[in-house]
Amino acid sequence: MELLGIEIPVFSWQTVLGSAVSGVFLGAIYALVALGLTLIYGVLHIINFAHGSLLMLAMYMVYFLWQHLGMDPYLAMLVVAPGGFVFGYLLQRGVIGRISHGKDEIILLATLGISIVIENAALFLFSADEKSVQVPYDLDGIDLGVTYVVYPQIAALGGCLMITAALWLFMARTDTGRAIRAVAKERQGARLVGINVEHIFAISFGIGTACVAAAASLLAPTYAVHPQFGYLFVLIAFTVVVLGGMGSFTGALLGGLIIGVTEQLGRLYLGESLGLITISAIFILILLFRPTGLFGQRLSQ
Amino acid sequence: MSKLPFRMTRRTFLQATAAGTALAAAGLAAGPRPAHAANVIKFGLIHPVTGFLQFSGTQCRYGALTAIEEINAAGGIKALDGATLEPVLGDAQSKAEVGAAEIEKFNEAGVAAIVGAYSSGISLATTQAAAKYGIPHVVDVGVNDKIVSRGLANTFRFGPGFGVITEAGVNGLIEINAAAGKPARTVVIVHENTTPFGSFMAELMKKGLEPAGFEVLDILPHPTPNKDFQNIALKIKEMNPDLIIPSHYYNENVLFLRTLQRQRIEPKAIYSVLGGASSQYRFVDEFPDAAQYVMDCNHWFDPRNPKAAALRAKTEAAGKSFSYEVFLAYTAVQFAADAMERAGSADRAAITEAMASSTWAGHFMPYGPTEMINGQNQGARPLITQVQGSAIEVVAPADYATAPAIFPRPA
Amino acid sequence: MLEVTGVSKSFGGLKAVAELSLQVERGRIVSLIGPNGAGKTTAFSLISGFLKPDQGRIRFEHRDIAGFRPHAICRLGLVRTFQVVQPFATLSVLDNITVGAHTRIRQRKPAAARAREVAELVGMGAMLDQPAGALTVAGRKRLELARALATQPKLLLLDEVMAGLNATEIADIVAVVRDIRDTGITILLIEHVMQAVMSLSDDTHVLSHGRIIAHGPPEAVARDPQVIEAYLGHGAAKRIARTRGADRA
Amino acid sequence: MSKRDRALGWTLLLGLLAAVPVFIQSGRWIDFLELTLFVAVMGQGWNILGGYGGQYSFGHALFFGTGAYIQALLQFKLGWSPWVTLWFAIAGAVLVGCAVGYLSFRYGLRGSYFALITLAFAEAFHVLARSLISVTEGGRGVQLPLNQDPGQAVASFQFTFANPFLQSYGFYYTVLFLFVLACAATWLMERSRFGAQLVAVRENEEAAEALGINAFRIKMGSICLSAAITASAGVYYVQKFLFVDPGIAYGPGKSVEALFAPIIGGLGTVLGPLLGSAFIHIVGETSKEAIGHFVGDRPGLDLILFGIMLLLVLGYMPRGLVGLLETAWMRLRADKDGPNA
Repeated sequence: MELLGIEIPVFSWQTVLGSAVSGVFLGAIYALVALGLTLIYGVLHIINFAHGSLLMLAMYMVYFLWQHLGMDPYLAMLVVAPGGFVFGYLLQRGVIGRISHGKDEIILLATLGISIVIENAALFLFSADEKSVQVPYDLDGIDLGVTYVVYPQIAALGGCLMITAALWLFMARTDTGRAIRAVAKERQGARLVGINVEHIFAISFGIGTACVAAAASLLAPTYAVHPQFGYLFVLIAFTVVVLGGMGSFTGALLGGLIIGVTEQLGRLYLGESLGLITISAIFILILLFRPTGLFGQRLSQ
Repeated sequence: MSKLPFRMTRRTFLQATAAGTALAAAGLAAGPRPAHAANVIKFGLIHPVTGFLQFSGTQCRYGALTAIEEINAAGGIKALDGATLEPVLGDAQSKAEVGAAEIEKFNEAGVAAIVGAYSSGISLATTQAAAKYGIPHVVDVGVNDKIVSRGLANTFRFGPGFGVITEAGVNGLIEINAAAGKPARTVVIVHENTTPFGSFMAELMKKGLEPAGFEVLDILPHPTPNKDFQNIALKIKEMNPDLIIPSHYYNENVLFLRTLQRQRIEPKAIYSVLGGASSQYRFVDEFPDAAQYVMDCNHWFDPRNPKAAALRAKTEAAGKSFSYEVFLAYTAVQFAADAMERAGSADRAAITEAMASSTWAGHFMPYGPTEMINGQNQGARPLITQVQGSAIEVVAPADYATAPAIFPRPA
Repeated sequence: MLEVTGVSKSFGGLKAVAELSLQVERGRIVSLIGPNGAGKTTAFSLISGFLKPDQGRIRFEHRDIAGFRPHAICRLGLVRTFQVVQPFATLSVLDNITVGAHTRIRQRKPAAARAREVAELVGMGAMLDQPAGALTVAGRKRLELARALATQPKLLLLDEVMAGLNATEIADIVAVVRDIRDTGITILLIEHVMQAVMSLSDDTHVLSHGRIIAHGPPEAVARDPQVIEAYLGHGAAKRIARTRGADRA
Repeated sequence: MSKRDRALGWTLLLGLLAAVPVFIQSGRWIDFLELTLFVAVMGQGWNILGGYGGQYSFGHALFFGTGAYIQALLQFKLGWSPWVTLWFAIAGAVLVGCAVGYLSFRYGLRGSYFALITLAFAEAFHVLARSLISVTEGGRGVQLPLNQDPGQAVASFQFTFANPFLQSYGFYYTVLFLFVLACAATWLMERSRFGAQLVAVRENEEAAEALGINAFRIKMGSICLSAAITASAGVYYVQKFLFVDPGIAYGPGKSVEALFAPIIGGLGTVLGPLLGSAFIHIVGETSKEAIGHFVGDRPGLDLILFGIMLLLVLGYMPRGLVGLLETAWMRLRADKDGPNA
């Protein structure tokens, strides 16, 4: 088949369906990484370039827990997620908040600077070697006919759904959640009614980091970690956040799945390399035609 | 502002520019060094030890430093009264312009020779910068043939380029297949397309394989880094080829082979060319199942040479994996040191001359005596290995083989 | 000079301006008053091109300008100020006004010279080098006026230039507005300070819930019971009439 | 700072830079200055859009890369002279700037949305450069033949093999020329109606529109000028290194370098990008040397130090180096004038 001079290959329906299904599982991973980012973006309105580095750092923590204590990576979530929260809280309160003077361009450079420090600290401390967690159930799974789905993939999808639900409940039901939403919507107003905005910023950054740490424990059985690992997901995570709507968890979940499936089908038909253009294309089109994303509210700037 | 002194020395210029930064003093302390201290020969090592290529760059640096250490321990350069080699380290930060800037520093530090710079892109820039000063530059890994084909007199490559590697890969496959009664006919090539290394290979492979009766069903390029190989696996599943030929870097190779395993795809053979992980001990240790029976046409040492085994033991004792970066950089340094012996001089031109006419045979690579033509070592070639059990055996060519190929792999 | 006929604009379900019609004649000061939320600022935004009317016609010097972009309307000689002042905060007062002057004057020096003149006119001659962000409220209001004036408009739309000022400052700016009119510039203003409206305008339109409910010379409009109702709520007109009667007694 | 002080400062600075061969013979420090100026040129390109126009781009590699690719491809495929191709390289980047600007500004993207769309475009070009092999040579990159005939050095715009002066200083003067050009363009812009209107749009787009400024057209002008300057850095890069591949051209590295320099140096100032670039390179070099000298072979440690110093600078100099310089200058002036007054 040919379209506009580009040869479009024809595949059996099993392959197409298999590709779409694998896209769902890949999309779950994207959503996992994007969940933390969307919160930080939604509340602080900053493009956090350190997000990938934080993911990488959390992956190392999961790896070391497995390596030295034999801790299962999923169990490690109970350690790395709270650890991520504390780290993120301190990072925002102690570094980003302190040096940024509230200026966007400085926040941007600050997150870039932090990612330089974290990445090279990882290189310095952990060396450039790839490290991978090996779990005995790595290859076990379910044969869906069109494709084989292994337990780590199912866990990623399940974990993604659970974390989304938990975040949603947290935001809807708790006082802190309400305060975060208030700050996200109306910073000055929130300040006037007595909310400690700096604290809420740091809490949000902490939760965002905890999310990315949880994501790390779900990615660990599939991916090897190295100091440059974060780059694999940063751009996609931004795309997912924008597509879903900044600050929307359901948006991040659905956005992740949509991008996962679109990317897989794009790569199937356009080739693995050119197929990636689908991600940039979605990104650009969403920004142009619906910058608030699928579920975002109208945010100024 | 007071009147500036019109004529500034380098030192005062530095002070002026660095004034205001707390670390200025540290920068000055490490300023220009004397060109040749007594019986020490400066040796430049340029590698990307930070940034995207940090893993390979670090491996290279380790190999090169180990070689220098051993040479010094064995009495230095004997023709120069036991002069010792002093490594001058450069970090290209995975960028060509930074690599070239480091060469300028090497020149001022007075290095006699340079080994580097792992990637083809950086090597192009560093060899060119070194050419300005006539510093002999041995390329350790960069497989792009254009590095040595542009007529730079100072540039040498001891190892093979991708042209030779691909040709060896094609011929090896044809032989192995023929010996087994031609069980494999259909082929899918999977290669990375982000760097020169993978990009050139696929077409060359196809050109070589088709006349020999193979049918290339598809060529599947993918970027580096790559997150997911499920699509590629599905495509392969649908095409059901006898043979898969992957060519990419370590991480992608691991992910790809594990994805094939997860998707229960079992072709008659996986025969990689510059497979990244397929002939790495670390991979075999960590994922023995995924690695089993995988063949790889790659840089490899002469398995019967005890020096190689010794270096491997040493490397692993240091907690490093014994990858091709390590032994290629190691040999490149040895080659340069041998040229210094031959030249009996630390003079750049003399060393360059000695490199060009070198007949060095004291290495553990399967290259035979050195013969440089236009800077390329003519004997340089890869070997074909296969993971068998927990070992990586050489299966071809016959004069280096340690075990027969298991082809096709048992079901 | 300006002729608005039957202009409507709604946001969502809410009609902000309905069937608005008004006229401004050359050389006059016309005011637009009305209670909060009556749609005055929306009307300004419609006239100056920041909003597109859903229906109706806006003619400026016999040219239909509905749907023109703000900068194009400004170039035709109709310029507005903002109720919430919007100075270019990091620029100096002079640079702020120069930006306005550049609209008609390409060269930098003449534009700056023009800006100085305008600054004198509005009484900011002494503050030229101050950053606009550091000005007092009164200063910012003047700057807003000066910048608009520097574009050499024929019709100036002033949106509450006196809000938040004290009595002396108001008196000053009333004088400035008169001076501007005397240079031949027509003015349409939104104002809450009634004393200023009374003393300045030749003509007043009263807007309530998006509609014009009264129109005429300010003294007459101020006595209109409908207007009083609109401002003070139902029954207010009667109460006032009674107190007035009591006063007289 | 008075006009006279400023003019004197610039004359002194440019005079020093032009006279560099008189007092610097070291290839290392020439190269250091070259890299500093190279980043300053890219930074100046970014500064025009980001500093003066307030539109923060995260994808300036788009312009650097397009300039570099066109410069390389026209020589490689058609054998054109580099002196001809460079005009096409700059024009091509301006065209890309127009297209990206048109889409972004027409749809009213500002702030982080603009930042993200430039990022997305740079990544799209990255993917295309890698995938459209028949046009771009794909991941293998474009490598230009190395001229080794000193007689052809100028004609081939390559100075690796040239007469000793050109070999040492050819590319230094190339990039210095580009830098002076970029600064002159910025300086002229600052003093023109266009510049005043651009700054007005940055400060408050609505107010600017009300004052008769066509914000869309001004922003378009700014992105085109920005693209042209950034592309000229790409031309220099290709002529010096004779190689470009998708990662070099469109990877995030160049985008980040381009925005670092002006933000650290001082946004919306002519001198900012140079100061920022000089600062980055001096800090980078000193931390590299310090670690190399006192600690030894520990990859990454120098960059940790660099990152920390960067964060400290950000924390303590909210107005960038230019702000710091001005404050210091004022204080100096006050001290000098104080006792006399």
